[in-house]
Amino acid sequence: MSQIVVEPDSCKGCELCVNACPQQILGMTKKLNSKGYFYVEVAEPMRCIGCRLCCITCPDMAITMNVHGTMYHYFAY
Amino acid sequence: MSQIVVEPDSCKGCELCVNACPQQILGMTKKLNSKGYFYVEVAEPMRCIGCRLCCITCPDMAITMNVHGTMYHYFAY
Amino acid sequence: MAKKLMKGAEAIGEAAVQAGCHLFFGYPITPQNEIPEYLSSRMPQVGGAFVQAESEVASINMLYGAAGAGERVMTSSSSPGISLMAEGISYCAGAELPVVIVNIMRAGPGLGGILPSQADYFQTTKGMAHGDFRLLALAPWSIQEAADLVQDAFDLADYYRNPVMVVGDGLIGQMMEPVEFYEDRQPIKELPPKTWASTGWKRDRPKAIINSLFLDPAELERHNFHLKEKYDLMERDEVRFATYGAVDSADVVIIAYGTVARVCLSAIEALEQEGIKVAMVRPITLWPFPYKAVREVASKAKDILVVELSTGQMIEDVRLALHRPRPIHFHCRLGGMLVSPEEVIDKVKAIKAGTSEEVQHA
Amino acid sequence: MAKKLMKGAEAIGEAAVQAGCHLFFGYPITPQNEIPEYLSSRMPQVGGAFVQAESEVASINMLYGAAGAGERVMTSSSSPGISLMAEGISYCAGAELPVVIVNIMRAGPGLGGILPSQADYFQTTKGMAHGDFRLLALAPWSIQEAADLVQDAFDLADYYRNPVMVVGDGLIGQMMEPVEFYEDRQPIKELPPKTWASTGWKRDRPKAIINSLFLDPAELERHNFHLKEKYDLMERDEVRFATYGAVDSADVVIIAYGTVARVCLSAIEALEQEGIKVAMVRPITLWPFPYKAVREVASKAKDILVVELSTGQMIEDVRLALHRPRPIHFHCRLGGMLVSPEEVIDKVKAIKAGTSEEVQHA
Amino acid sequence: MQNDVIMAGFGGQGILLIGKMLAYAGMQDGKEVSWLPSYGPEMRGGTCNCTVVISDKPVGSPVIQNPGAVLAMNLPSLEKFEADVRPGGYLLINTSLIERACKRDDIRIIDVPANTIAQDLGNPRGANMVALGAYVGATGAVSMEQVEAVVRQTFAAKPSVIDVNLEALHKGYDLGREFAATASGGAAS
Amino acid sequence: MQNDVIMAGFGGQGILLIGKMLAYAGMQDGKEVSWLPSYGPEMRGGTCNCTVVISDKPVGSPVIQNPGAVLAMNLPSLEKFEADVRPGGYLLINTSLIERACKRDDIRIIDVPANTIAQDLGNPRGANMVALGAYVGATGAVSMEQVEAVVRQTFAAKPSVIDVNLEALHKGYDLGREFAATASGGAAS
Amino acid sequence: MPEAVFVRPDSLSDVSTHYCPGCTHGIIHRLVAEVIDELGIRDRTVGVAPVGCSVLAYNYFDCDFHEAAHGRAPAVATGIKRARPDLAVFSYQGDGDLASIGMAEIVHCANRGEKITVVFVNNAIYGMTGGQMAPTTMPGQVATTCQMGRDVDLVGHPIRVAELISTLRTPAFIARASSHSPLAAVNAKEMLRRAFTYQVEERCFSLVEVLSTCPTNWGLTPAESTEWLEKTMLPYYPLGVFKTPDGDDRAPLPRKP
Amino acid sequence: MPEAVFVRPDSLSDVSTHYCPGCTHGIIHRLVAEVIDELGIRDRTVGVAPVGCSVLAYNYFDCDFHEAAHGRAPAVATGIKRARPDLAVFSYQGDGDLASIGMAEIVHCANRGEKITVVFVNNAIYGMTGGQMAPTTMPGQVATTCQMGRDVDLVGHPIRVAELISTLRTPAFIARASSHSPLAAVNAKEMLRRAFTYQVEERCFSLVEVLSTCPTNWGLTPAESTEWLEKTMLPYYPLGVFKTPDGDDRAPLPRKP
Ligand SMILES: Cc1ncc(C[n+]2csc(CCOP(=O)(O)OP(=O)(O)O)c2C)c(N)n1
Ligand SMILES: Cc1ncc(C[n+]2csc(CCOP(=O)(O)OP(=O)(O)O)c2C)c(N)n1
Ligand code: SF4
Ligand code: SF4
Ligand code: SF4
Ligand code: SF4
Ligand code: SF4
Ligand code: SF4
Ligand SMILES: [Mg+2]
Ligand SMILES: [Mg+2]
Repeated sequence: MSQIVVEPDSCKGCELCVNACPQQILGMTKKLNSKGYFYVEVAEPMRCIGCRLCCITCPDMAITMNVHGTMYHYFAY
Repeated sequence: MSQIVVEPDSCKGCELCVNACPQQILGMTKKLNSKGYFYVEVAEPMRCIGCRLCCITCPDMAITMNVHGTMYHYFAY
Repeated sequence: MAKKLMKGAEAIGEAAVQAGCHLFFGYPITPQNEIPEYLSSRMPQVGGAFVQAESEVASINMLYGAAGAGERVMTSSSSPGISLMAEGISYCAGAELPVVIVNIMRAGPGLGGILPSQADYFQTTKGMAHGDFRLLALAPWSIQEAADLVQDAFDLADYYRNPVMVVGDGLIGQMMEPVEFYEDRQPIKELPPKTWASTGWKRDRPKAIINSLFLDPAELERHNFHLKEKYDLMERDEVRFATYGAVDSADVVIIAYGTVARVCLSAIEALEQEGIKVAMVRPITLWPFPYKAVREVASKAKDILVVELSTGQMIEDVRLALHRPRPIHFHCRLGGMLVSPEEVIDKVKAIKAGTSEEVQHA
Repeated sequence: MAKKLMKGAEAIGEAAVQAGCHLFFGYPITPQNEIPEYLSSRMPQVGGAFVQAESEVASINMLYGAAGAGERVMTSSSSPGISLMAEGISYCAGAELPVVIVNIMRAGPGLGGILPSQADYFQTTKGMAHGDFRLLALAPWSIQEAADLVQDAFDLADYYRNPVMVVGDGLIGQMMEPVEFYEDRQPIKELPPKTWASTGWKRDRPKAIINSLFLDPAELERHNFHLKEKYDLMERDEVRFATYGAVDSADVVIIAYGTVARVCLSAIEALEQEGIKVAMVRPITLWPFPYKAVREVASKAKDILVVELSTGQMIEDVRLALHRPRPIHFHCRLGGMLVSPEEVIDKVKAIKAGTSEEVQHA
Repeated sequence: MQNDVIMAGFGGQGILLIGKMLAYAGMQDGKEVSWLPSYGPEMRGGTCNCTVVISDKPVGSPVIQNPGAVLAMNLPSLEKFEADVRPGGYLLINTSLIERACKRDDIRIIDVPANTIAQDLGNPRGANMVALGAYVGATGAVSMEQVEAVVRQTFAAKPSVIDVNLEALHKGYDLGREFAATASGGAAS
Repeated sequence: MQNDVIMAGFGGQGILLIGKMLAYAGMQDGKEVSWLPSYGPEMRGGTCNCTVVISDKPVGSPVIQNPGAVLAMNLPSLEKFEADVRPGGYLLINTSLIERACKRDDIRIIDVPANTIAQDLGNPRGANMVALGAYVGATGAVSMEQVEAVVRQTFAAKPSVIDVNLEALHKGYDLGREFAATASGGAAS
Repeated sequence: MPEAVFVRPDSLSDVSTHYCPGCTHGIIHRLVAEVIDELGIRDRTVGVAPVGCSVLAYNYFDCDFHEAAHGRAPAVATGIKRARPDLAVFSYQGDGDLASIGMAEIVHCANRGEKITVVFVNNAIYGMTGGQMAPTTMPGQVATTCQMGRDVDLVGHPIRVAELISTLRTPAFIARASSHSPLAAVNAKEMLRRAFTYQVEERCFSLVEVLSTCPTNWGLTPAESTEWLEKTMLPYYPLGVFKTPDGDDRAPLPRKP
Repeated sequence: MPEAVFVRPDSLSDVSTHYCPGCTHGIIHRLVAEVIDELGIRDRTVGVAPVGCSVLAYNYFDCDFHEAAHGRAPAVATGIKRARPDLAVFSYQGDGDLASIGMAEIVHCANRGEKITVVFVNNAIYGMTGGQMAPTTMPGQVATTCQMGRDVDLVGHPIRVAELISTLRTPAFIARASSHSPLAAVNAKEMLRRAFTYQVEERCFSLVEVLSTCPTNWGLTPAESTEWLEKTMLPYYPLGVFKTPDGDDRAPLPRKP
């Protein structure tokens, strides 16, 4: 199972990941981070399919991913 | 009939015209011109077919051409 | 025209248009981007042309072409971009072309920073490029003066057939102040028609060749002496400066130009209130430098203080102005830091108190 | 090694190789083509690289790369080409890179001519480019000295981490004279390893960043002051000059550099035979200028004569050297014309006879 | 007489605009004025600020180290400039975005909940107008008449927003005047 | 003692080469030397020349306005330089290509039919060697021994031409020596 | 134990960039860093930063760096590589930097076949200086020096760098990729991997043009920027491989003699 | 009465050039002058001379002229044309001038679509400075800075300017001709006529690359030079029209996406 980790202070609130997520499970908080941006959060972590599209599209390395157990990689990256 | 006119002091003796003449009627003098070059002369003016290849190929405008009467132009130039 | 609140960069652009310059070639660089930006929409309005060149090297050579064709033309840039124009400016000087170049100086060397600086003083006044030539260099201290000097620059360039440079710092580029343009402005010089320009040869004048090449050294020597005579004339006729404060009885005379001089003027006024008499000579032409004015005012003052946003490049000219060794003090900020009135006040007080060190010279 | 008769350009090229410079980037320009030509075949012999750059702009930036990677590197050019390097040289100075640049000066401004000149004096010593920086500038007067100074240039560049320029005129480039290279040549400075160079970061030192950008003005100000300190050190430690003739009792002291000084020396010897005592100070470093030497020799002489292939650019430094106003005379040839010993002799006699006009100064 | 002020805040808060409007009003009042923006590295993403000088005499230095007033629209601006205010000068704090108070007691501190007021007026983008009004109200640096004229001119292309902005301006102005009235000779003395 | 000479002619006549050879021989003789070519606009198509200085002391000016000798290999060279020869100096004229005589009577004029001699030796490209020999013979500026060594070295890659060039050199040398012997104290005095 | 499958590459410093929110410079940085890591060349890599928004790249990559003069990164890279052929050298350049002022340097660097890698970030604008027109700005696109939109009749059409460079005869790897979507980024990484590999194998010069967004100067949100890139730029700047070192000549032939 | 059918064109000054014997710069000068005469634009033509052997072109053409800095003729021409669109402006440039130091200027001038005409004389060498390698020097060709012959592994292959420029999208007329034989010259003139005509019609930028000889620096006689050009240069530099203003796009497409 994949686990998405958002580092709030790295996020600039661009919402690119929100648009990229095929599961539509990312959304913006209503809180400002230390840089003054509304940052992203994972609304329904359980529905994450581990596609890493959010990670790949984030310009600011705000999202990293861990997996528990084996995972099928959709594409070499 | 075409008439080739060589201006000796304009000639730099490069011999390009000599090579260009289809009638092979141009040759180098054994005299030096004012610039210190052996210059070109028309050996057999009567055989000139008025093709202007010598004029066209001369980098130094040393050869000009006059025609008497009508002349067929081999190519537009 | 009525006074308008304008950004320096825009006032400079508008001044060019008002001076009849309908051609601008330039390349973006901070802190003067607003000049090309303004002119990119303004030039078409007056039937002129704005071209964003591929580089500063191209810009100056476009000026060379346009000026050679007899038209008024301007470019603007900031320090690194001006360095790239060095060869082209030397060509313009060699071919005696009237071009106007604006340098909104930023801190260097290299990429440096984008904040205000005056570290291009030597470049402007002395060795910008190879060969024996000079730029007439005008240094405004306000937006109004920037607008005025840009207009004068075109007249001077045309009159002398020489590149003229207007040098400001980032403040001149970025600041807004009220500006007035005068509708009936007349050229400050009598300008003959440009019969030397290459405008198509109709056999009514000698063939126009815009050129700086003279393969015959004797001819080039004559050309060099001709240019030198022109520069001598400029030195005689075009020196501009302003004086402030107690020029006849100053404890300290400040030499400063551009926005730094404004800061110094604030300081002078504050010092006056404390009874400390300070005068100032503000060079308006950096070249030709107001040697005589500096010498005269300095001769009546006890001490001399040079204030600059450079490590002291103008000190050499101040020293050259003086005919006998005099104590020179120096205050500077570098790298985009600005001089404050408070610093100048402190420095003047230190000079008076004898706690300021004189500038040493080899 | 035995003496070899070498063309100046080749001697300069070989000197670089002898100094351990295995990289040359340059662009052809008369009168120094023989430097790149020589090195195009010489560099591969020593396992180095010769690259004919697409322009002088590219050349100097290739130097920036190679020097940043810790290697000795050189370029050469002539006046217009040097102007094109202005921005890049400022970058090298800002990033504190040791590079060696040879300028075989030709007459300007613009395309000018290809014959000898010294009209790039200001460019070399003062305002070559934007920002506060200085070049250490060495001016040989013979081929042997050119070879020696080029080798020294590399040591000085490395020691100070600063661009060093070797300036000659067309004669230095084209002339042949005997040259000797010494096999056991040692660096003239103790040179620390280049731990600052970007050679791949193995985590055994701080990350190497070759850079002239400092967006924080306070940091850039510190950097500017750091550079200034370096230049102060050079002014203290690196002044080079030579004196000739009757330095203690001269009627006239000549200030001249490069091949012009040789011409003057011929004149001095001839004048000596006529009982006219002339001394000469020959600056070998144009920057730092030998102010003290000039002042001292000048203080003992009646008159001062500056001889130059420019309209008098060095006069400013001579004037700065003197602490009190002194009569300065001037002789020059321009545009590729050369000064002859006969002209110098005549000028000295005119000075003695009181028929030479002093240089006027604003 | 010289009034000088540094206005500072985030990039999007319209700081440079109200600075320009103030300078413009000063010019219309017949005063000498200068407006100087910060530019440079701090611009992108960070804060921006401008310095406005309004004076009876030609403006000396357009750079003011110790201004007579600072308008801090966000926290970083407060931290950067609070120490610089000239003793006896004004510090206007946008309390909507700044939670902490100022520690100085030698200056006149005006709390301006600019965003809150603007929000309340249904004009959330008008916080800068509120702040401008407060500055003018407190200092009287320029005439309100001219500021109003400038507002009308600035938004001439979008007449719909003129009134709401004037409203915000006045709310701020009242707040500033009130402070000036009650606190005059207050903290500073 | 200083010997200086300007050698001048057409581009293809090998002038720069004999100048270098002279300088080289001087160096091998233990003298100070300099060799300076003309470069510049006159080069292409036109004439070329070089100045060689051979001296006991370090060479002062490598540029000589009034040389002790001029070698004129063609007419333009004669016209350019004949007036410059120092009174009492040498003017070597390649009479094979130059028909007119020199008008000066304060210098020593040596007629050197260089091309004719070379042609006669079956070595038409050796005219420059004849001229070099004549200069050395007349002035003794360098030792013939060293000149010979330089010739050998110069043509080391083409041994076949060494002897013919040495022959040309000697023909010229003899001519020069003869002149020096007969005319010494001649025209110049 | 969870396995970290997506983490910051070693070659990317652990600092926040100065790039605007949504600016894809950040993505491209990460892709380059990942490739450097994967090839194991971090400790012999030297980068060259341009003048442009990525001028501070030296702060973001964890390797030695040079900051080059505007447009001259290919010359600087040439200097480094010729000095130290054992290093892996890449330049990272914007479109103003590479395609405007630096056109001569990139053409000649490519043509000499310098064994370096160029990462060319085409965002159709001058980002750093505040949105002036670039040589790559699209027809009709508004910029501060073409406030009515780029008028191709006055200033010409956008320059396609990959196409231009691929006509040079000297063997090279030339490709265009994009960064506007995750899948585009995956492809961009593949292109970058090939580009660096060709260098490491000492085969040839390589250049990857990567289309990028500039929400700030385009005046669009990051999401709108993505869309604009796709709709406007992609048709004009087709993605793909233009030239490989063993491919044939790509220069057009004359139409008639 | 004899009719003069081949005489010095009016636009060519009646002076002898400084070019070496057999140098085809002279032919190209005459062709340009003839075209100017034929189009009747002599009194509104302004030429721009480069730095190179043709630096003195202003002495040879009977019209107003600018002598430009090395490589910058296209920028100078841009300045003239923008200042005075009524003038017919042409630049005359060598291969070192245009293809080396001036690469950025020619690409951008062409890409802006400046309505000027460029006569580009490619003689595969730096003539004026004494025979250094040019970007157009042929593989194996000896030059003073590649004394063992051009080594393409070290310095790359020759640049084909007509091919490179014709990939730009901006409408233009781009052709390559030669001057090595009379018939080639006749064709070159045709190309030049079209190039100037497109300008006079205010249609587009035009550039004609003309292959030329440099007997002096090639170390060959003029006749041998002709032959060398034909055998060595022609196969690599094919003659013909590469681009016309109404032709389609000539940029190569990516091979695979
Ligand atoms: C010689 C010089 N000219 C101009 C500039 C100003 N300048 C800095 S970055 C830049 C353009 C940046 O655009 P681009 O290369 O597209 O990079 P981006 O910011 O879009 O990533 C310019 C013109 C400079 N620093 N130096
Ligand atoms: C800035 C600058 N760099 C270099 C030179 C020297 N230079 C003069 S002409 C030339 C090259 C000429 O070659 P090309 O353009 O091919 O013309 P050609 O002589 O072959 O006709 C060079 C490098 C110069 N004058 N200015
Ligand atoms: S890994 Fe895929 S599914 Fe999971 S949050 Fe990211 S984009 Fe959505
Ligand atoms: S892409 Fe990254 S920076 Fe943008 S919103 Fe998502 S996490 Fe934040
Ligand atoms: S016109 Fe033709 S045939 Fe007559 S001489 Fe010339 S080339 Fe020969
Ligand atoms: S082509 Fe011209 S220059 Fe050459 S030999 Fe013939 S006439 Fe003379
Ligand atoms: S200005 Fe544009 S390119 Fe630069 S960081 Fe911002 S979004 Fe990116
Ligand atoms: S050097 Fe070459 S290009 Fe120049 S004139 Fe001579 S032959 Fe022509
Ligand atoms: Mg960009
Ligand atoms: Mg050429």
